[in-house]
Amino acid sequence: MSGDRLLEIRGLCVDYGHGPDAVHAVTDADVVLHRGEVLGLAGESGSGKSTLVMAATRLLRPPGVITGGAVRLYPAVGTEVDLLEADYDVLRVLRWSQVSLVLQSAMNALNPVMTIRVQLTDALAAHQPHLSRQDRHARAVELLEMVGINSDRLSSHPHELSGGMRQRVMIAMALALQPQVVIMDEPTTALDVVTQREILEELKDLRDQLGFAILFITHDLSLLIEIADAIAVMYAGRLVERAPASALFRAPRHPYTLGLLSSFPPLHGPRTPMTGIPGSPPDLRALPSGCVFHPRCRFAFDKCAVQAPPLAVVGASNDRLAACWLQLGDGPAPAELALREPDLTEPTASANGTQTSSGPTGRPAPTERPAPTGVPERAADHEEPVQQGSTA
Amino acid sequence: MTTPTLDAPDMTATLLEARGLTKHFPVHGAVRGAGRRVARRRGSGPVVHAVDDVSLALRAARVTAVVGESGSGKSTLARLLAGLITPTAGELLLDGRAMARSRRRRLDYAKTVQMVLQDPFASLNPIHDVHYHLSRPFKVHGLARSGADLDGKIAAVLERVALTPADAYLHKYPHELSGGQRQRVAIARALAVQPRVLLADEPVSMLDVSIRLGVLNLLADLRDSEQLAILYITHDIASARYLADTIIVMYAGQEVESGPAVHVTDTPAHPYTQLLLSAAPDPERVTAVTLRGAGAPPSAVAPPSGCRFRLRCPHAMPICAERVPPAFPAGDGHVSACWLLDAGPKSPAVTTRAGTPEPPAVSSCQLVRPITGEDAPDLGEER
Amino acid sequence: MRVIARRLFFYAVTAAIAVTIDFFIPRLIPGNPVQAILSKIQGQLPSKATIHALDLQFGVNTTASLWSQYTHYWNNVLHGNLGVSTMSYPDSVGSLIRAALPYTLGLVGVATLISFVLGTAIGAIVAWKRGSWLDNLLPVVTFFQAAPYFFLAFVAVNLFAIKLGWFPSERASNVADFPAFTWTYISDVLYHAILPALTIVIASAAGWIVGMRNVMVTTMDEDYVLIAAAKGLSKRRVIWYAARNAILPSVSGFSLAIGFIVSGSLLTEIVFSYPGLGNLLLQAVSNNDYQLMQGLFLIITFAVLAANLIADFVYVFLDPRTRQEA
Amino acid sequence: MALGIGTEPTAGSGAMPGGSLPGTARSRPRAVRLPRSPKILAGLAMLAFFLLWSIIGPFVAPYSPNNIGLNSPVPLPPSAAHWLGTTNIQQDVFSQLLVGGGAMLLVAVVAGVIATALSVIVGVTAGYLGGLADDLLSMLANIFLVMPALPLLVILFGFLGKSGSNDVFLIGFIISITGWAWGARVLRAQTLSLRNRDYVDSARIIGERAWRIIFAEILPNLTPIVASSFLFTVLYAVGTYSAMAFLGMVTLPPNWSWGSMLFQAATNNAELSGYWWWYIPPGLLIALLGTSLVLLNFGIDEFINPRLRAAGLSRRTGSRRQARALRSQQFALTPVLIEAAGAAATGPAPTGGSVRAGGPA
Repeated sequence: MSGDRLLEIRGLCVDYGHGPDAVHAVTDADVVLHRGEVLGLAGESGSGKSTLVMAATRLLRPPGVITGGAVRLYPAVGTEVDLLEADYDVLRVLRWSQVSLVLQSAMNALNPVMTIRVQLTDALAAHQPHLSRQDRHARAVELLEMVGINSDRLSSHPHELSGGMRQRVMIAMALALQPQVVIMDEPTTALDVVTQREILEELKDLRDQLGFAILFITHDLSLLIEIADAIAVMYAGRLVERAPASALFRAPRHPYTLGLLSSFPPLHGPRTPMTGIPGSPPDLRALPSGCVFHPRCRFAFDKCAVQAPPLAVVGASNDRLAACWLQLGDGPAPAELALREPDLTEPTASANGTQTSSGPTGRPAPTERPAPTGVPERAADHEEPVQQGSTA
Repeated sequence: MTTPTLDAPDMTATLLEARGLTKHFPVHGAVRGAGRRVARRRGSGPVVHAVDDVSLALRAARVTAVVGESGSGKSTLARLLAGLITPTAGELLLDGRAMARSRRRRLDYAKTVQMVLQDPFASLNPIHDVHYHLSRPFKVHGLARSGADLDGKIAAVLERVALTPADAYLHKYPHELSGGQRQRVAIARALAVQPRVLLADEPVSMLDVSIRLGVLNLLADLRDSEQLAILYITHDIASARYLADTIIVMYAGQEVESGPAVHVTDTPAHPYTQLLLSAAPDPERVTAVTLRGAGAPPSAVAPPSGCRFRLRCPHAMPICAERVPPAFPAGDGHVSACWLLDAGPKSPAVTTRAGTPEPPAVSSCQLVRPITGEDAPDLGEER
Repeated sequence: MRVIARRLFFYAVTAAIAVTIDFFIPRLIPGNPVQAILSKIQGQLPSKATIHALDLQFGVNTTASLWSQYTHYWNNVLHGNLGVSTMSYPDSVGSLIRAALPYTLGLVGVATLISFVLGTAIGAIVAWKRGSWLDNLLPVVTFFQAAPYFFLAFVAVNLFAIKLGWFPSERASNVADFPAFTWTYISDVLYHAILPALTIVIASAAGWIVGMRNVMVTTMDEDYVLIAAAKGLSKRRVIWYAARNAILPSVSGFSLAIGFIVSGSLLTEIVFSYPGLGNLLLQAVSNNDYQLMQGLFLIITFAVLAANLIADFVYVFLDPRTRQEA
Repeated sequence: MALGIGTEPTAGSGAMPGGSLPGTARSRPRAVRLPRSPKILAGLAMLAFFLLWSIIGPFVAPYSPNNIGLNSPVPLPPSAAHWLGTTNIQQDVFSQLLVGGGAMLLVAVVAGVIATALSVIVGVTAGYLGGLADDLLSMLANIFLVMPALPLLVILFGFLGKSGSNDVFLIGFIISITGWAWGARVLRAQTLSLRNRDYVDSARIIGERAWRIIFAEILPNLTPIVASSFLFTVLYAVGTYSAMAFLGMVTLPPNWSWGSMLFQAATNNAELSGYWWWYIPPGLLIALLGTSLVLLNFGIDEFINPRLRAAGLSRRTGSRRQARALRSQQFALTPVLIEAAGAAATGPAPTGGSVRAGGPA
């Protein structure tokens, strides 16, 4: 992963609708994707993760409106482009050649009445008009074989392929022009777990070969931790935390991330009761004041209900950000949110070293837990049984 | 499989038992768009083998999880157990008695066996409010003596699913509730008749991640407090491990493995279960995943002979194509329909997926990490 | 091609039912239809043969069983024998229809084709430009959708033929009743056909516009259209991706529309005194020529079924999913 | 008398707006409440006008529609005495218009009610039962759908004779026979999809009886489609009755209708002679009555499939510049509306803290 930035989203605000009824779907979001990086965007439905990315690429459909911020793309050659200033023709050139897209359901993302060949080559024809028909065909064959599909499938229609094959075709399509960024919006959610794994492994290989960056959108944080370099977590339209994947897993800094992590039952170890997060995600039209997560947060204190925390650097390293007052010097963070980070210089070794000690999610916790002070009394008040959660 | 599924030292009463349950759906000449279906005569033509010869027993105060990929027949199984569809073969025993088709018996059955469906956005009728949804079971089964009695009972059942105060929910329409609240209303409706068996078909897969555990914990709580026998259908093996006492793994309409939940997930004996576990998301995974048995499930219309997993199985042997494997014991009430276990406890099933040969899982209860190595040794000699 | 086979079977059944309806209606209506007809043919003295033919046709004064009458009727239909027209006795119903059919087939066929293509294209554009001034087109379209064809024909005749004098107001040609296929004749026929065809197009395109617009709006929300745009394809190509799919419901809904269009077109022919089946129908009605009416019903039904069969072929051609053998 | 093709509501009924925005999708208004779209309001207003017209029309008509007045060989153009002129035999056109609405509307409503009842019975039965019953009933509906109605009706009317073809209820019944199939097909498709909905299964699981599932769980959800199918049949009947009258199959006098006025006008070559007051008003009234029904149907379509609503964005925008920007939006080009004075107008969060979000620089 190089530090070379590729796609920079700054303070992006996206509304659905306009005027007094507008719903603020994304508020003030900052995301930076670097060359060759796999950046995971995690969040539940309605958290605005897809909205953010689709708006940044100007593909968000009505009634979506961008109401603030800036999005810049730094192509490999040429100067940076302000995507919010660009018109259709400027975007047309950038689309697919720089930024391509894989959506959740390949059944819907492939045109049902056109052959795989047409759909694999149409972008080539549009962007590289000098290519001959034979060239395009050869490229289509190459692309299909790259994702492990026999080229005799070129004449097939989407309905003749299995779900996994369709998603592979989508990936081949997305790589047709060797883009810098591939946006993947829940690319494997609709697939069975084995197929999902196969495709993820293939994706990893392709990324290693071709070096594109991936913006991977999913609600499945446990999956993301396995495949992403860095993870940004969204809640109610806001980014609440961003960190390298292993650091986020071992030592989350935002209570929502902590809650999400403890919502995935582990595959190993003793079975212990887990609590998830009480309550349900807020209605975007009636957001709570202050920090949007505070009604569900067991660590919330007075300030949280009043003022929204900014997304700010937490701790020593620059690549950890969180939007939480607990981390911004207003008092020591509770133990669960102050776990020691794995050594990031040797991520693999560190992960290996901690595999028995495990994460913060109710499993055996690692060493030094600072004695909680200040906050915990309130925290205790908020430690409610799960059932209470649904009174939203 | 004729061998009893559960040999566990589990002495709670068996409430609902399925023996050799089978469901074949006729294949319709359905063509999307223009065509209409052609009526097919019974007994002729190809069939979809949705569920083939599945036996299971649901016991009081126990959660039995059925795990499998889409198309494995797990939802069909739940619908068979709920009486929504009639089996092609096999029988369903409620308290040891076979189910009859009369309206009277059907109602009795409904009073004992209830079901919660997958999608809370679809399982509540958008035009009726919560009060209506919850009043119907009481009215259908004549359980309320008066209006006041009914209201009291509805409030009580809402309280049991932690939707309090009940008044705040009674007159809400489904679209005014969140996904988790809707699923709780659906569970409340199922609980209204005070059933003893609850079938839950992927009850949390459509819910937001952060509220899934709340619903799972509610189910666990009902199991303990009401002695409910719960069937938990899921494709998420981790949640099955979290909630269930027993796990049944289904593949292509058949039961391939079953046993105590932790035992099955920690020492899977069937190659398919091993595949499922290696594919499941696991943040704690350290080394690269090696899938053993990639590919797709077989055609449900013409399933392969013998073991249906054999075409994907890394250990397939000649016998796998010849005979359907029976359920072989794998220790502690854990059984697996795999010929590898025929040889006894020196089965290579577990070691195949471990980098270092580990003690055979079947004879050991120690927790073996399912994936600890990259390359499985060549099993040629061991076969 | 199982889809087509199944549709063929369905159309065969429908055609058989149409024939059966044709056979039974006069038998089910109370009273003696032959007497009713004879009493209406005033001034003419029908021959014994005619009366016998009528008796046979309507099943009165006959000792033959219903079944043998029915098979006899089928035999007649299959041999193209649709009876004798009382209106223009002794011409057969078949010969009258044969003379009129080409005009209707030409006029309605071409007009329907044009209105389908035009309406579908406009509908796609209106959907694509949603939110623009084109939305205001919809209420106007609504009016044309609701207006009777023959009313539009009235207005067209008055405006374009009488007031402006651009087109002839009636008949299919000026040149000759028994045409030679010369350029003069053909151009004359085309010239005469423009105004009625225009009326039919304007009246029937509304349905295609609204239908296509609605499906297109839904289709544009499909992921594959978004992907097409994300691929940086040209706008025209993106529209094509959506339209290519959105057109399918219009084609499969063809059977629904064709009946309406044919009915409306027949009435339009009447206003233009166009020598097609519509005019023949009006004459049959005003002269109480029941045999002719029945013959027309059969022929029009067969024509509509044939049109549907063509639409089915087109659908199978357009939608690869139907080609899959189940 | 054409209709929207391919607008079968089944296509979009499951899809709701804002699918990409689950936060709001949850609170979608699904209760049976018609939206106040301009189309519905206009349609309702026009329909009310026509209802009023046909009820009080006969009482306020200045002349009897059959009355032969002045002595003139040709129709007279509009004048103070005859607001809309006269026919060739000097009957008052305006009076004919006032009287001619009632029978037509009555026929249309009778046909609409009967056809809707038929389509609900056939469609819901076929959809709910499935199997062979479904195959047969669907086939029946499809046969009625493809068979051209006009020539069939002509035969039926012809054999009914004069007295029969003047019986409003009999005409309504006959028209409904040729008009029920569309509704049945749509209702069948929708019932088929509802039958497999989870809430129907849930009702079965708690032990509800089949009839209760049909009437309490399925039918209420079909309300918009039943309404749409009713409106469609009424529209169809208006067109068909006009056509039959235009063919001269309804006796004059006494059965005045706008269609028969057109028949008379046509018989006397009004369009060739420029007697516009004779044929324009009745034709326009039929078209407008039809328009009101189509508009209402549009509104119902938009209710069933909210994606059909005309504009994607609210027009109640602040500045004209914004309004223009929103209107001129193109597909796959999300509009950008950044306020000139500070971009932080939309969010409560201060932007200050987020500047360093870039990661390792």
